[in-house]
Amino acid sequence: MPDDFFNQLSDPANFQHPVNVTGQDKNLLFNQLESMLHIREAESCLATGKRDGFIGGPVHLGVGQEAVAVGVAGSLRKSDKVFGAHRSHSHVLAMGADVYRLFAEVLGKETGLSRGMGGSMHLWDKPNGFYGAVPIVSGTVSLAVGAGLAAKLQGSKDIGVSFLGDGAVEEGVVHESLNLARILNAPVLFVVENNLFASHMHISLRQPKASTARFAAANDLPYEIVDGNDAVAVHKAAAKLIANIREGRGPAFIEAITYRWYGHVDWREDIDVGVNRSSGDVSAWRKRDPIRRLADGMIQAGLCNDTFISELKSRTQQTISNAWQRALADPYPSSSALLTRVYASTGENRG
Amino acid sequence: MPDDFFNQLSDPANFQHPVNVTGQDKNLLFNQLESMLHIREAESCLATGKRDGFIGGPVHLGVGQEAVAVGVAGSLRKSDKVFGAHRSHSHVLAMGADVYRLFAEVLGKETGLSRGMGGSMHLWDKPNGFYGAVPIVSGTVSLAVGAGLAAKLQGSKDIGVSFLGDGAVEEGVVHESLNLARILNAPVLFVVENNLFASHMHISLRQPKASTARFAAANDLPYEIVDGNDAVAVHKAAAKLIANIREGRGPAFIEAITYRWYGHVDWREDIDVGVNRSSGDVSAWRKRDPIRRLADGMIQAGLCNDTFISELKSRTQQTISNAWQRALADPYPSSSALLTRVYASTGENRG
Amino acid sequence: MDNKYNYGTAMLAAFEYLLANYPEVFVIGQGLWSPWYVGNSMTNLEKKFGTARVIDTPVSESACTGAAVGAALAGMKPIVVHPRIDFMLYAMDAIVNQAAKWSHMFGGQASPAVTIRGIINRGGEQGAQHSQALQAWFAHIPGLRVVMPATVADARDLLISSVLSPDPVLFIDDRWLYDLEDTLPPIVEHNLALARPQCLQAGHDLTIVASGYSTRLALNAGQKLTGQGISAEIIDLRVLNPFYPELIVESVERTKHLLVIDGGWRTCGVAGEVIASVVERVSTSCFKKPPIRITLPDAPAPTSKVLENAYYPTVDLIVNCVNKLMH
Amino acid sequence: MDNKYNYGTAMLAAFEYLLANYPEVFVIGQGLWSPWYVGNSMTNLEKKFGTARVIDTPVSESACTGAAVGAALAGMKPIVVHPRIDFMLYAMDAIVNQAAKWSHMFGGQASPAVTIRGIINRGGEQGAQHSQALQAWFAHIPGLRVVMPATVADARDLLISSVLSPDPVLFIDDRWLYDLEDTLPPIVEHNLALARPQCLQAGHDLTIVASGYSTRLALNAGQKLTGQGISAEIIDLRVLNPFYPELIVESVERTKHLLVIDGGWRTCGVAGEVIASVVERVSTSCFKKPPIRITLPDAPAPTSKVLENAYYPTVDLIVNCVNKLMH
Ligand SMILES: Cc1ncc(C[n+]2csc(CCOP(=O)(O)OP(=O)(O)O)c2C)c(N)n1
Ligand SMILES: Cc1ncc(C[n+]2csc(CCOP(=O)(O)OP(=O)(O)O)c2C)c(N)n1
Ligand SMILES: [Mg+2]
Ligand SMILES: [Mg+2]
Repeated sequence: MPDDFFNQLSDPANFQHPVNVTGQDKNLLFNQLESMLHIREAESCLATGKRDGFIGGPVHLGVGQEAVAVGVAGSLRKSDKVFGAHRSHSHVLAMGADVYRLFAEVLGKETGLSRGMGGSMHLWDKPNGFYGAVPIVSGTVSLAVGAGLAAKLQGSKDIGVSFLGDGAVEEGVVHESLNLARILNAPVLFVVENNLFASHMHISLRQPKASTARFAAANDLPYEIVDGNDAVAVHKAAAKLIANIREGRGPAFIEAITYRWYGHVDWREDIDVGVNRSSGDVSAWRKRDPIRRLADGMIQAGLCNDTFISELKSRTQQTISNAWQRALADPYPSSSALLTRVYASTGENRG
Repeated sequence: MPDDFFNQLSDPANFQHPVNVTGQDKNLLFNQLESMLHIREAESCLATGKRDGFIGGPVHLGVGQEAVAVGVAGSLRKSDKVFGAHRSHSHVLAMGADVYRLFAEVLGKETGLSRGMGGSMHLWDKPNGFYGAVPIVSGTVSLAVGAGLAAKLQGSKDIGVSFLGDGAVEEGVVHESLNLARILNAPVLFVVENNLFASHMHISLRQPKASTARFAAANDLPYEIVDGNDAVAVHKAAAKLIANIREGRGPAFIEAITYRWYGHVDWREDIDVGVNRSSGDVSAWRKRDPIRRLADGMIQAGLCNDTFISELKSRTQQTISNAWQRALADPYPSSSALLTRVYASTGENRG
Repeated sequence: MDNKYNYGTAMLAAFEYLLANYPEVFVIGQGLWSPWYVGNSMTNLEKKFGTARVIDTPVSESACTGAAVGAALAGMKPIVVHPRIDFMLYAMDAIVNQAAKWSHMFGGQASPAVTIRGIINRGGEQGAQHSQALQAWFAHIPGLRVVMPATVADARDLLISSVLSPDPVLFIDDRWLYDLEDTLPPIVEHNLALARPQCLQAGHDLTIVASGYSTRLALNAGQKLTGQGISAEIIDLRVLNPFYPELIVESVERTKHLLVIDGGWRTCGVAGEVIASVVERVSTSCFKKPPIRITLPDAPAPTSKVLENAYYPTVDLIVNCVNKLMH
Repeated sequence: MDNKYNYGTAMLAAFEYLLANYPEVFVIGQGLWSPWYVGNSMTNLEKKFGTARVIDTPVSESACTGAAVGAALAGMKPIVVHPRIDFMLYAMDAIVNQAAKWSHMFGGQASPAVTIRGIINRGGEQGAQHSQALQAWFAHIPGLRVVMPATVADARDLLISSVLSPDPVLFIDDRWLYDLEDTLPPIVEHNLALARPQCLQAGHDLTIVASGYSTRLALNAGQKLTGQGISAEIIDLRVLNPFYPELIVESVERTKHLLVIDGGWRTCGVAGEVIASVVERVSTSCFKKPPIRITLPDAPAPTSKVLENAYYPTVDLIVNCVNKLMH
């Protein structure tokens, strides 16, 4: 049973060591590092923007979880179909979305990824293979199965990807989806980011066992349980499973154990979780920082040094800050946008 | 893994031997035999009644599956809360329902179990612990969890019981229910009657593995896989699990492998299953007749003889036939019944 | 091929046309490989077009519907089939939170062009959970197109235009119509966005509005009324969402009388919507008599045949109502 | 205890009263142990009454709602809480196929006396899946009682009568009302079956009908109108199902003008039902002007604040409509 490895992973005292980069492609490592930093800085910027009142809607930050999206995205193509949920900045950015357009979206601007109709919780970037994130928990899981099925019927080797949380796994439709994907042999990868919490509730209050991979086993899906704060580990698991999926061997499942540094929503550590998350836990998990660990691994392997890292960081911050400023200056949608596009066919609407 | 035993059970060539009754309470055995015969004859009567045009609505017969309901009911009390589905004649009769009132219900008569408002697919007999059967597949599974939870909150040692099929297990709410029951430590017994089919579809076309007990394991529920055509085996498994549930040890799960002799609905063997069920399979399964097997076991053990069995049978047929005649003569509900009881409170209705 | 169809085989013809001409079309749902789940409307499709494109499924309405939505986003034109609308209660998130909203929510970039076929399959003492007609629910949801074919031609042609529409469409057919026969011209593709209610019988004494099976009742009642010298104009809604009252308003302005028939429940139902949409548009002096509606009573469907007979609207009930309305 | 409440603490008082006085009452739903999921309406209940009776749950709307229904059948008086109506799309089978139908379907013998609290929790740029107000859906379902408290008193008292009702009840409260303040008398238990719409302001020029937050808008508009010399009679629906039009009909017969405001969508919505129910009951000469309705536009909720401002009805919009109606 998967429980042993899972239990080790869910204790933040473990796995704080530098990532083992031996044998990994150099470019890939640098890409991962850059991508994670990019996501981290983008979300930090959003945290500040929210705190300072620039953002109206809820913002669910995934700071601390960057290695999951980045580790998976390394094996994806732009023609794949990736679906997310309420905490999906990392997913869309890892697929290559323009951070300026993400910011514009979060700000509700016309130039946003969803043309200002969605905000942080409704993200779309089809050209980069991102087929939608929505805040109904588990709402896109079955859609990813269908997108995979479509790829199969179209004769492509593309796959559907569903990013979901450990809370989402409690929704019945996820179980239907695992079975349906398996029985249709649909090319889908399910990626559970198990951050041990669904808003204020620790997984032990919600499920009798903490490793969600047991449902992959029950539905006869090949699965991997991985350190979700180790981009290389996630990459290895994803690369292997995705290659199999593309070869027509049916759906697969990754469970990545990780943790979010912020509270459930917004920029504070304690929102909605104060009661249940001890500050001790939070700081222990901060020591398992996926970015620091990859950087340390690369430095130990002689691939770069501290200066490189800090320069990369400030370059990234500059990019992010420019994108933010640009998005801030953009216009809001005009109020006609309210009624157009309710239907695609004709632009016709009956408000 | 449970698969081996399951695989043996799902092959009808096996387990045709007489039931092993050694060490079983004599009264219990006679009760089981009588109860199964009673159900068999009642359903045979319904089959004929349907064929001959006396019954308007759909009738889902469970002939061949009698040992499951009877085996479980032996450990239940009238204060337990039992829920069924579209194929629940056996469940309600095993709990002690008056077969005349069941017939009246199937015929849509005022005197029926549900006062003629439900027919075969909507059965109710609260005085005997039967809390409802409905034809929405999986529709009562979560209700049974709630009824169990109620018993717990009320401080009784009663339990909720959910009878469901292998098809129902494909509905998401069943998975939610298993988890919820477990996390609430609700006193509930889930009984999956795995008859290998959901209407025309064999389980291999619907699920990657045929034993549904894997979902009990995934949700950390104690479970037993049993020969569903062996009333004693079902009884043993149920007695053990139910005793634990009553002691507050939380929900449990039985998977009983069985087979229905008739088609999905009505009196024909081939309705809705002709394409997929070979007549060879059907006759092989008829050899695993739970009634014949228990009778043979009892005869072998010297508890009774063939004459006893055939006399019991004709006595039962007489009872059934009287009940049927009586129900036939009963009145239909008056059309005022249409609008009363939409709301309980006042009888007030706004048609 | 013969050009004689019934309502069921007209849908079959639509399925065959779509599957033959559009590789993006596939069908998914429960009962598709069964001889009788969906009447004669899908016979042998899986044999002609293969089980990869005509997919029978586990008992999982929610995931199957969501999968169809996802496949649509990825460029397919899926049709998901629910043999009873009652079963769709498990699929509401995929329909209402997802399919209906994605175009708007993503600024017009997402195209969840799924067709959801929900069958009204009532009667036969099946009772409250196997009888529902929830068209009012779907018509309440912006972003869903809702169609209810009442004629053999529409059974075929609205199905084709639904599947070809870039919008999510709820296509609601009725088992009580499957025997209806007609001769159909060759298939022509129509733009669903241009489909509108349709006058099936011109008249000048009153306007009767209905949809689906209720339209058949209305037409049959219309014949009886003609015999009584009452000339009813009968309008078949066809498209329930978005809702187009123009033709009805124009008719009522002439006839001064309105009767609406709907096979769903009364409160917040389609019939009330028709009445409200008309009265807010016509002058206060328009009506000679208050408009009336015939619907199901606000009660779940019974089983017993005697109660079913009292529960469902009939031609006689309509004729009586019209007589009351006109005198 | 102080007798000053706001809408949120009034519900809290109801919960406390019910939990303290009825051992059969328990509460189940998501967010019940969280400081902010359900505003100030359930603060510390789990500390006072224990986590066995105030149950926070996995993210499983369907099973949790079904479990509440089952517990009700077994003699409890459960309250299931959905922090947003949008999440209830996963629970529709338990509500519509089960809770609503069991009394009728079993000949009055089953009592699924569950209270389902669905919160309208829109605004704040949360968008299309976190904003829905589906009262029309529930009002369409026979067997469900549907209440929408608009006042502080009703927030408390309708919750109590809902839970004590032997019928399944949808109790719909609105986060936009939580700050509303009032002084309340001691609790008296009322029979929900006797609850009716209520006139909150007498008037003679026109009748305004609304419910929930729309009633607040109506009352605020009513004040402005008084200043303009227009006397509006304002009727708060309170109970949407079963639907009781009598008070409204009587009012419109006096005022000859009807404006209906509803915070849900237009097509097949509550506002249309009010209009239809009135026009089918009054004489054709009753109305001086055609009745009108103010609803959401038939579009999903946007996120961007500028669009939210245009999407939701305002007091000014109401005043303008009344001015158009009256002149
Ligand atoms: C259907 C539904 N139910 C409940 C919610 C409220 N909700 C928002 S996020 C969340 C927790 C989800 O937890 P998880 O899936 O683990 O994702 P995480 O927040 O940890 O990333 C909940 C319950 C929702 N948005 N949708
Ligand atoms: C929600 C729902 N979906 C589909 C159906 C149609 N249906 C009726 S019975 C049945 C098969 C159920 O199979 P199973 O649970 O194994 O029970 P069995 O018939 O074998 O006793 C199906 C799909 C239904 N009644 N309800
Ligand atoms: Mg989580
Ligand atoms: Mg079965």
